[in-house]
Amino acid sequence: MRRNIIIILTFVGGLYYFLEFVLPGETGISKLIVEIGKVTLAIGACAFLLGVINLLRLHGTRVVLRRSGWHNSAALIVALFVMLIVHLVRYYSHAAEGDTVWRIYNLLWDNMRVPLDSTIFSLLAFYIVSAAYRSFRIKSGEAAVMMAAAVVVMLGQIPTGQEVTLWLKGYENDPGLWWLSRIRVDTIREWLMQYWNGAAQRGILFGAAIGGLAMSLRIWLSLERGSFFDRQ
Amino acid sequence: MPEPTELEKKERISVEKLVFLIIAVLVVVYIACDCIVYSLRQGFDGFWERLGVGIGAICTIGIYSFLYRENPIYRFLEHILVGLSVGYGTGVVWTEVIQPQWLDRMFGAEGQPANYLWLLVLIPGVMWYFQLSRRHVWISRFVIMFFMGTGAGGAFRGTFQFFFSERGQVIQTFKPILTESAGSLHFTWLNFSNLVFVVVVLCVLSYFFFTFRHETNPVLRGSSRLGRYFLMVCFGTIFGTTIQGRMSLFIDRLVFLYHDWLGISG
Amino acid sequence: MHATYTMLILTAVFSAPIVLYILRARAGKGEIYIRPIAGLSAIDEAVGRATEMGRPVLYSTGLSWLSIEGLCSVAILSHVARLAAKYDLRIIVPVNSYLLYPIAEEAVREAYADAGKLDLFKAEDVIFIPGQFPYAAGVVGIMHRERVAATFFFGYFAAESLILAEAGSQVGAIQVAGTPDILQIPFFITACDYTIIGEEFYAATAYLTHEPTMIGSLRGQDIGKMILATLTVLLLVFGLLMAFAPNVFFSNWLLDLLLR
Amino acid sequence: MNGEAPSRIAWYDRLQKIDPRIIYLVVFVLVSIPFFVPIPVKMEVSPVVRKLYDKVEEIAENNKRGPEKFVLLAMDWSPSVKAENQPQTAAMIEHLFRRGVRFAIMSHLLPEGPMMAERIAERIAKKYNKRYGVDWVNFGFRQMRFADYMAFVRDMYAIISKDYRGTPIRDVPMMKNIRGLRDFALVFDVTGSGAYADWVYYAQPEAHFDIGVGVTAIIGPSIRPLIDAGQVVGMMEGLSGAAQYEQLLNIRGQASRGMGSQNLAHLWVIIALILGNIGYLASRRREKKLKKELR
Repeated sequence: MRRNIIIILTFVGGLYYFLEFVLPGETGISKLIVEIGKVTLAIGACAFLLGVINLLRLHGTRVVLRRSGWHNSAALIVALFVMLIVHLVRYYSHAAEGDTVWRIYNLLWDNMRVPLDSTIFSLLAFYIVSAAYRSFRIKSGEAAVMMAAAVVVMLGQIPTGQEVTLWLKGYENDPGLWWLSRIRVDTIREWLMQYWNGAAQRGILFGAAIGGLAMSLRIWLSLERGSFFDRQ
Repeated sequence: MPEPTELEKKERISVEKLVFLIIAVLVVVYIACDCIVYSLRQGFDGFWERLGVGIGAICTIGIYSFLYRENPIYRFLEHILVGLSVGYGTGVVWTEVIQPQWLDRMFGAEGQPANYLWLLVLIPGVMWYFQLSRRHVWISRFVIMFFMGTGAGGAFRGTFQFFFSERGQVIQTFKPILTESAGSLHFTWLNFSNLVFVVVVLCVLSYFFFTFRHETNPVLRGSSRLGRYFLMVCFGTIFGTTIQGRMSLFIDRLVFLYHDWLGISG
Repeated sequence: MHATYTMLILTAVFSAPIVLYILRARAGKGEIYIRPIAGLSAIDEAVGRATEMGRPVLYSTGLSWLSIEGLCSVAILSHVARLAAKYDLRIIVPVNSYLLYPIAEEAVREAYADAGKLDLFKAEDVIFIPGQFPYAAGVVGIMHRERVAATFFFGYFAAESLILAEAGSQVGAIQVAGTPDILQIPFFITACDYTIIGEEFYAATAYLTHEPTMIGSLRGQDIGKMILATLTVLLLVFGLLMAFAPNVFFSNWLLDLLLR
Repeated sequence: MNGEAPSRIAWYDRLQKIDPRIIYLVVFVLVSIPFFVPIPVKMEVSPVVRKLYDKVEEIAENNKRGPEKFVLLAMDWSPSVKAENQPQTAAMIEHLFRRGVRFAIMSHLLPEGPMMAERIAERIAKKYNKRYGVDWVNFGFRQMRFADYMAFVRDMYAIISKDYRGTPIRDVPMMKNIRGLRDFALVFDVTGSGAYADWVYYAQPEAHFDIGVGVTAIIGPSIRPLIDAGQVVGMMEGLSGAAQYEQLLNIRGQASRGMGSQNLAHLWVIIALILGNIGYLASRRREKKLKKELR
């Protein structure tokens, strides 16, 4: 019984937007889209506590049971509530720029959240260099083609690389030697990016879009099988 | 290299701890002097601002210590980050969606009449949270599948407008292979590029055929092998551009450390 | 802006084969051939090597949540777990999403139960690690501590794919990866022994599970891609004809037909 | 392995086994040099960046003659990618202020984007003495799934009832002559993920505006087919894209200062690639020779 209700709900959810796309515009159906949008916006927003509950459940038990590293979990919970409370106080008190609430908020945001977030991500700069040095080997023809493309793209996007072939610049509309301006590093990079990579990406897009269409059909018509969908 | 003996290991760890300690002391001392100097010059504002920049520097250096070895400072700062981001995310959804788009409409703010129909939103709204209970997880399926259904229904509009509107991907794959000028046909550089473009699209697309037999169809076998090489060029370009992307992340942190914190203007 | 008549026809043209072949496959009519996916034989080879070395195997579902990628990754996980159970190998499964974690644990338990070795199954080998970079750091730690012989990365990955693949090659494990997200494939290709690319990921799931819906859908999608390919070739041919015989084909009527 | 003295390890094995921490140290040193010794750097402007620049110029010219059109800055980026997306946002806002084109800031995916863009706008506004509410407005963050996004595309005011500071949207002076998305000539989406797809797939066919993107370098290649089809008009690709845009505006912003370091870092990566592969190919050739001798 429950399964049929879910199937109907999924179908109805999708049917409106399918009809709205297929039927020509005059029908009143399109005007509803704004009202439905407001309601779904609110329903969707209600799920905002899911992430918090899960984090509190995981780290809360670690603190209560004093498992190893519980002080980190305690720090996480404190940081979560401090940020949440300061944000809500700032909003409801309509604090002006210079107030203490803004000061604390800027400290938490500019001086803790932003540096931590961007520094963790910047660790990748080191890992990508060691990946280039240690794993990027010419094991096969394919790897050689990939490396050639990577080196051309790298040279074409930095000033030194462009400098090497900048002297070929003046030949664009020279009838005989026009091809000279085609073999500049940055023109090769642009050509490779736009025509070779662009075409390959479009080929991938075709496959992915058809795959996406098939997946939407399977979900919309509840044809999908597998453990998640069958379980009651 | 021969395996380090127990003694050598202990020695190395104590040396590491020492180095960690020296760096930490240096950083803290620098921040303290920095704050004091600025507080003398600009009073409390200056002190607060430099203290903030100092904390930012501690966070940055603390995370970079992970490059040498995973350590307690790194784990502590990482937990702080997770807490701050989830706290901010939760707060923003409340102040920018729930309050203005729902509660205001329900209780009627700034002249809008109160409309208690909006209370009905609570029913599906609460369903999300049954994901957390093992026994009643099926209740959350109603609202999850409804939202997946709306997305699935919308995919038709997205896919076909993406392919067949006048700027669609299929329509735009029509590219002239020959240009006609002054009565005669020429095969210019642009035409050559267009030909390459169409050939690469077809070969890459043929690589993603899964239910056609390759052995009986030599054309398909050849085109899909070519397609895999063209894909390698595509992955090479992604690798090349990503080097620049990741490097700018590190450059940005150095701008903060050298420019904002240490005051070296490069 | 609503669908033009051409789009209505094309919606039917592309959707009909997909639904048709799914229903046919579920009714058991007609055998659909799926070409062998090279990456899958690499999985068997990797598990074989791990058995020789007697070291455990690591299977990461990446950052996948309760999405189609996540469920496909769990389908491949149960195949790998069945292989591991057959050779009495220990399999470690770090999972990032709290929604996918119970489903992954269940899949591994079923695999060991089917092989009649439920005693070998250890629930704590399926580990829940939230957060993108904490997940990467956690998995790297496990690889070094357990000195795993083979690693598998299937599902949705983001920037941390580079850290995982790099650490795997440091430990000297055989690595097989597969993800539909094109942006992370270059990093898997550099560090892994074999990489399953883009749509091949879904084909691999269909190949392994012989799920009628998946197989039928693949056949329908292939027909859709064939239609796209023929449309592209036709547009090319008409373009050429228009250039050679301008008076006969005054305009590319196929293009006009598509845009009406 | 224990008994062998270190000097006897073959050169090609040692070439492949350099400790990663040494590589990290070289990266740190090379990238730091331009901070102490500023190296002037001149970039070739790529066609995709120039097309974006020309589009904004065209909007500025049309605004002089015809009805005023606005620009929508979709800020779908978070602090983790601020290194690339922030200079791109700053370059675009500088250009819009300089040409007097008015713009709105929003995001339908990430809560952090509008806030960071607001800080940039306030910093640059001082230079051109522009005022919030008159020259630019900030809608802030609205999390929109498909249904709410379609409602936003059809009728903006249904979803945006208040601006970023909580003042009702109708009271913002600039909003008087904005009826809906149709009054925007360009949507400039800055993101480190695939957020541009919503604007291309669902919004553009409805509201017929042009789309420009400022993306992190890793996403650059996947935008190329959209540029080829005309769905995306122009692009800033990573830090070098922002540096080229700054060059067109002839200002020396954060991006241009960073290109010196990019230069050295790239050269080191290419050297590392070559080193690693020389060692690898040499050791493989030696293995083949050993196999031949054994047979």
